[in-house]
Amino acid sequence: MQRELMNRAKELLIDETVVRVLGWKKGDLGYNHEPAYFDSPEELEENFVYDAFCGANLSKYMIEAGKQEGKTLVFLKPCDTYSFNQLLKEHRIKRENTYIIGVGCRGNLDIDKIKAAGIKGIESVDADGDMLKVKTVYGEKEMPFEEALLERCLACKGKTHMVYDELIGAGEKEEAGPKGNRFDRVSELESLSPEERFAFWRSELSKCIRCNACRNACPACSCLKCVFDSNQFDSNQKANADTFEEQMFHIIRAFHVAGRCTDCGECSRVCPQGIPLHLLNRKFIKDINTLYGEYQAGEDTDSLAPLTNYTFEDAEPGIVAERGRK
Amino acid sequence: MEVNQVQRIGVFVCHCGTNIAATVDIKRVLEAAAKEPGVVHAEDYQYMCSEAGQQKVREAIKEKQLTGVVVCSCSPRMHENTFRGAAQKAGLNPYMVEIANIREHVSWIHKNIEEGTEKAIILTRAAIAKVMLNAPLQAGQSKVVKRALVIGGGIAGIQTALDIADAGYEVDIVEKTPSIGGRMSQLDKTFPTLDCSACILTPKMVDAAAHEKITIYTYSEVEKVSGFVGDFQVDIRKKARSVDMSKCTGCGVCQEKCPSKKIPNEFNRELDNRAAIYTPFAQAIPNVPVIDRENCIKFKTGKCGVCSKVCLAGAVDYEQQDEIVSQNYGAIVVATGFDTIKLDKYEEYSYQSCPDVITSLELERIMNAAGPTKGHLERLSDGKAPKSMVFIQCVGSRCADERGKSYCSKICCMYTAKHAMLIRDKYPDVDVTVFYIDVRTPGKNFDEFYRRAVEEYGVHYIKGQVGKVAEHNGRLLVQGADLIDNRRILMETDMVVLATAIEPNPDVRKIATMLTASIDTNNFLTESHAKLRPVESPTAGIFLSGVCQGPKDIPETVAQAGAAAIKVVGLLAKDYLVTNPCVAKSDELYCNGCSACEKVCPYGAISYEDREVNDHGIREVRRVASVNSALCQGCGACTVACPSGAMDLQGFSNRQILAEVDAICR
Amino acid sequence: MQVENKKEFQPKIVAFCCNWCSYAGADLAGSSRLAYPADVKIIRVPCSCRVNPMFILRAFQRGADGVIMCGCHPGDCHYTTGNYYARRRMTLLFSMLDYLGVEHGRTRVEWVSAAEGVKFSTVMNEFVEKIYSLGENVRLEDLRCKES
Amino acid sequence: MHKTEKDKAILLREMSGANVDKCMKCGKCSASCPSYDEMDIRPHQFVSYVQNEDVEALLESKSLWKCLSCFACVERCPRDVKPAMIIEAVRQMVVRQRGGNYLLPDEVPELLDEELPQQLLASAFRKYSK
Amino acid sequence: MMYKIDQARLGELFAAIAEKKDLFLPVKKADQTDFALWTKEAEVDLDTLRTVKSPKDCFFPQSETLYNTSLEEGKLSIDAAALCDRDFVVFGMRACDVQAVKVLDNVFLADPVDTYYAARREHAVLVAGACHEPEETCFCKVFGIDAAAPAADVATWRVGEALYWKALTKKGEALSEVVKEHLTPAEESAVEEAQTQIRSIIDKLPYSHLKLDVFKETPMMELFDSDRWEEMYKPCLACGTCTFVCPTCQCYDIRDFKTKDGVQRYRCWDSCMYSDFTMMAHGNMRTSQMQRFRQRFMHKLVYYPDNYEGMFSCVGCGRCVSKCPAALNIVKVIKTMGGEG
Repeated sequence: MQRELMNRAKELLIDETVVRVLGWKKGDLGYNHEPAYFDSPEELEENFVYDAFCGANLSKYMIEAGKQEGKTLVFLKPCDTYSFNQLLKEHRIKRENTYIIGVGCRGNLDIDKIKAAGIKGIESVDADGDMLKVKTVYGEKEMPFEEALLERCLACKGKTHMVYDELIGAGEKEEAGPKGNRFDRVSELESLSPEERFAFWRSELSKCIRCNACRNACPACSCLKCVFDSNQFDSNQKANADTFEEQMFHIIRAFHVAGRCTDCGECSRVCPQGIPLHLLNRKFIKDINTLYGEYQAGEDTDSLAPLTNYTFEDAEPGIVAERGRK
Repeated sequence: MEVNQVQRIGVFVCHCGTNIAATVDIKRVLEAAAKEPGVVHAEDYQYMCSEAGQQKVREAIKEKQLTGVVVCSCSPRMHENTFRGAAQKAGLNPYMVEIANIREHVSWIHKNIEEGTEKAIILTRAAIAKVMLNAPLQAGQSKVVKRALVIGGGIAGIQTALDIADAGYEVDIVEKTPSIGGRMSQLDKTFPTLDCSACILTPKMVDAAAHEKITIYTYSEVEKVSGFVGDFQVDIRKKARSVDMSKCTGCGVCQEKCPSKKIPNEFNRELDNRAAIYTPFAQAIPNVPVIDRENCIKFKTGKCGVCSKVCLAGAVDYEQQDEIVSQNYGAIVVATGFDTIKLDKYEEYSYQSCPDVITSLELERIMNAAGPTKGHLERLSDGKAPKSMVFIQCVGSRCADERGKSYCSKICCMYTAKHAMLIRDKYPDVDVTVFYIDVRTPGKNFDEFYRRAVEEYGVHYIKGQVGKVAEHNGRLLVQGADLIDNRRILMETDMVVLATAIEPNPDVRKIATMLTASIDTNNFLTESHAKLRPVESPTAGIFLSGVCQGPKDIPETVAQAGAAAIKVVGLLAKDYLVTNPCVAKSDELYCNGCSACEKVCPYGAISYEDREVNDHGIREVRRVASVNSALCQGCGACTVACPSGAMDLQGFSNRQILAEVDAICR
Repeated sequence: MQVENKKEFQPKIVAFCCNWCSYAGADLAGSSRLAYPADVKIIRVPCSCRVNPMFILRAFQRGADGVIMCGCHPGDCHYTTGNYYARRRMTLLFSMLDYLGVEHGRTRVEWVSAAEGVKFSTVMNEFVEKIYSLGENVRLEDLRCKES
Repeated sequence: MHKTEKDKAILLREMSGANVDKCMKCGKCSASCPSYDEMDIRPHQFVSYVQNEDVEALLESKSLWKCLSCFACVERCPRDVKPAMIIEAVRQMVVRQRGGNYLLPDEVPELLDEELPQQLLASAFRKYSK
Repeated sequence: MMYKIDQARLGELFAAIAEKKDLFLPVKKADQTDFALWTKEAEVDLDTLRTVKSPKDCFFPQSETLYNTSLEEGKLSIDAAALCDRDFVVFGMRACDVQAVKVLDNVFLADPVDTYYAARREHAVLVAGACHEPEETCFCKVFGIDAAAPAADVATWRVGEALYWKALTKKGEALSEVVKEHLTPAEESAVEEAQTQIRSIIDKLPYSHLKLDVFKETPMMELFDSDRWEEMYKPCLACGTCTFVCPTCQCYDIRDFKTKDGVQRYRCWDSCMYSDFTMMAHGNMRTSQMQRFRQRFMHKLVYYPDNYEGMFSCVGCGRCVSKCPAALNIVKVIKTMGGEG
């Protein structure tokens, strides 16, 4: 598919439909591909890559790309299109400056899972089959593709693109339902005692180094100036000085993206400390679904988000305590 | 811009006689306040709100050059304005005053002096912390356009328009149908005095049409509303009448000659037919017909053109187009009135299947000399005069299910008494029976009126809702139960009249959305306060007249119409409106353009525009929010919807509230 | 730190009250002399929809042991819709705090009208009692704000 | 165990699932009832009897066995009170008190008749069996 | 003098150290390993090659209080934070981390001396372990660091069942003395085979042969003005991951926090990736992410060597290589700027 994508991108550059291409550039370790702009067919030929290590969601880059002259071609995986739609809805990007090629996806790989399986000193990874074939300085290793999937791919939203100009390697309405129930882990945590939940989150969140990777990678966190970088709420903090701040940061961040988060999983993917941040967002999604009706952010560009909407019969906040009693 | 200066705060502690002083140690509060950074003056007084107390505040402001004032006293709901006024008199911006509520929230509920004093000190500190961050606010001004719009040309709209116009202001009436007059023009007589409806309404219609300050747009609808109190911009669509208003003489020949005469006549509740070119009724204003293009042969087939040929004035104009009138208004009155509910879900009353089962409004038309039967009471099935009639009350009113309405329609008891009385008067041989649940007659001379129907006119009132009406041997069989005698009633009758529930005009939803005025679950427009602001919508500059706000009879409607008018006049009499300065404000440097604020604003006060901003040297065009301070009421919903904190509320800013939180948790 | 004779637990409770209903309800409780513990301190906001989750977390950071928000009854909001938004926001926020293991009893929302002085006082009494039973807030606090 | 009238009234409310307090005494149920004339206690009165906790009188009423369960009253009640459900509940209470089945399944074949609508049998089962 | 201890008995060694000094070492918590204070319950993890954060925290914590002020009765009092006065041991550092401490020393111990840092350094004993299984992201060799022979106060090797222990400095010897009873003397040659093995693997690693000459040979302004920065920075998300996991990043910010009744002044790590880095009252001279991105790498590869006799302030630990959310890193920068790989 990589070749097909590259050729189509070249065509679109040559016929001047677009002036630049936003895609992924081959990394030097076989798995560390980076988001990149390509201005010429030559650059594409040299560096363009598309494989299971192209996890980065390119939607957010379109905020900056959209400000430039001319159209940008962007490759979006099915789940990236939700983020793109959400950004469109919030007027953060311009559709008319974008040419979207929806690309097929068989799931993205988590290099940390590969390393956690004891595969070290990686020289190259062959991810074409059901088994990963990894060349390392310690010899050749193998592991099943499935077992190295990113957390977000384990609860895949499906393979259908929500927005695109054309599709390559993907069908119009592809079904590839979630492999697991994405709320299982949330339910599990909910069923713990408050003490256990507190202990779990304390141990997870205490790892936070406030590097802001989660925020900066998050397509929903598109504020020009985050409240944690400004003093609008006396909230400007650069680093953790107290455990409270880790909680504060993550609660408010999750709250600010509640109803807007598409569950793209970038936060957990990029966290250098492996904090399962998606479990915070999914908690909000689960609550919203059960209390206010199923809602998938990014599915459309015109519905009212749950927090800018209401019904007369909404649940009372006391429901939290009632649920707790059960 | 105000130069940021060091705040000089004065604290004034009120004893309120012994109301506060009995359970709060005033001296300790004073001492504690005086130690707070920024406080340069602290004093107490028996009654701070008295003239002498206010004098102390004014003097201290001048002598100590205070930049902020904290008054520790009763609830701000009581005297905040008093002390703001005092500050203003002394040259201090009134919004530099904060109140610490140490009476209602402290001395009156805490009996322990230790506890009370401690809490009073904390609340005082919180108020000091807040006032330190207060900024002088200037109440803004916005121009008032001296013209009002009335939506709906029924009795409510006409009366409102007349009252506003009589006060000297321009008023436009927009009426959807070809004539003003509304529901009242369809009525025969009115309770409780039995005057002829047309006799009392027509003069008002004529007055309105003749009034130099009133412009009437009939066959027109409001298309678009923007702007805000004092200056609404409204687009009115004048639908093509196909008849030139300036040429038509109202002779009526066109209507007589029109070959397409089989169109259900809306004015007569579709009990008879009208022509494709028509005026709804004889006294219509304007007395100019319209062509119903959907049913006109000329418009349907291109052939015909009879009306044009017979019109001596040459007024018929098939080429006429809809016209958009754009006008600015200072105030808008909604007077969209009501209709009766559909009865398709009440099969048991056989309304759909038996022509002799009619609604009360249909009876009005039947009784009316200009109605489908020329005023003769007769059965619509066979034209025979009835010998017996049954009235059924509360059809669709006071209903708990989705078939009807939960509310009491309010007018039915009285008009039914009126109908019964009129029938018994004109046709003494007709037996009249009324099935009722309760007879509700609150109103001047109302119960007397109902009693006359029973005592003088011999109308039978039976307590008990009717269970079923069915056709039976060419008559109607009414099955009921007399709840008082506990006896079954099975009676044959000739006509059944249903007191059908009324509901707001269905168009009101669309209009309310345009006006950002709220409506309740029954589609009645919500008033700003059920008791104290009954003719104002919560949306500033929008007023309510007539049944659009809730069921009303004519006297009530006229009274409310006058009330709405005086509120409008009160608004239009001002050249400028002073706006509440405690409104939201967006910082363009922090704004992301996401529209979250816009979506939660109940007043449509937030709009977005592409504007060039200078973000510390980076100049770029960004989509940013701006708040119309004339529309904003200062609820703060937007401030929380805004993730970046760009939106803040003046007078209750994020920092101010956080400072209070900090002070309380110290 | 001084090792004074350790004081009894004295909770700090912040109550956000909307200006039109709940603050007036609190005033009515006052004028009706309906007592509730002095631990409750009221902050006046124009509407419950003005209450930002930031304020609530800030209160806990600064050592509050409980936070309660009061507004007009749904349907009675002075600004028509404010409390509907507030209701969703607080439901989700409280649910999140509960999820993080913060005792749900420390947060509460009550709708109190201007006529419900009795309700205001009853609610506050109940809430304070609840906070006493939960004890000091240690799961959401900033140690820097406790030092003295 | 002896139940007080009050207990029985509460039980009736529960069993019937009808909210008698919604009744506005319009009498449309009685007006709609085909068996009205044969009843000693009329459909609309059932509501008041429950409200007044006079359950004993209801249990003895012959109206119970005159009600056809046609549900016209339920259909037409403007307040969604469901009078037929109350009557049904009283009937159930009587049947339970008597502790026996008036109609046993093996008696059914005997009763079968070409002319008999199935619905009647089903209805009879509901009325006369536990 | 080479000693050894059975790896199974390391717990006793740690307990013995902890009795006298604070002991920091890699501890696994919620699946991630970072340096933390040793306790009996701690899950010590010496197998993980590289902790997420470097041991930099032990000398230069992510945030530390400088002083507290309080206002009472209108009077201001200032209460300065105490300097570190307790000896501590950092066990399980890697050769690159040890080199990183030297990078920090150059900055913080130069005049004017950073007293907070100096106090910690004075009380610290560094115990490093050789890297027996280096990974593809490692490139310490490029900076002349020998992962097989870490230059700490004490160097250790894990060979077979034993941990070999060799003091290299006086501080190291003093520590050996403290734990003497747990150590048994061993042959110097016991670790030689392991060292050879390590060096041969490192030689095979993809980044081990980067050449940095271009940064020494090209004029500074030419590097600064290079067009390549504009190409490279674009994927950067402007998060601070690279700077916060970096063992040598030393920029900090000083901030005030409003406490109960005063102000706590503290310093915390800053990141040149953040938009408010070097924000001053008048504004910021770096207005674009490109400028901030360039700053980071120019500092590591050009400015720092320029100030400190050619010493780079990158030690090749590879943390940024593995943690950057956009898969950017210093190696890509080196290669793009002309460093051979």
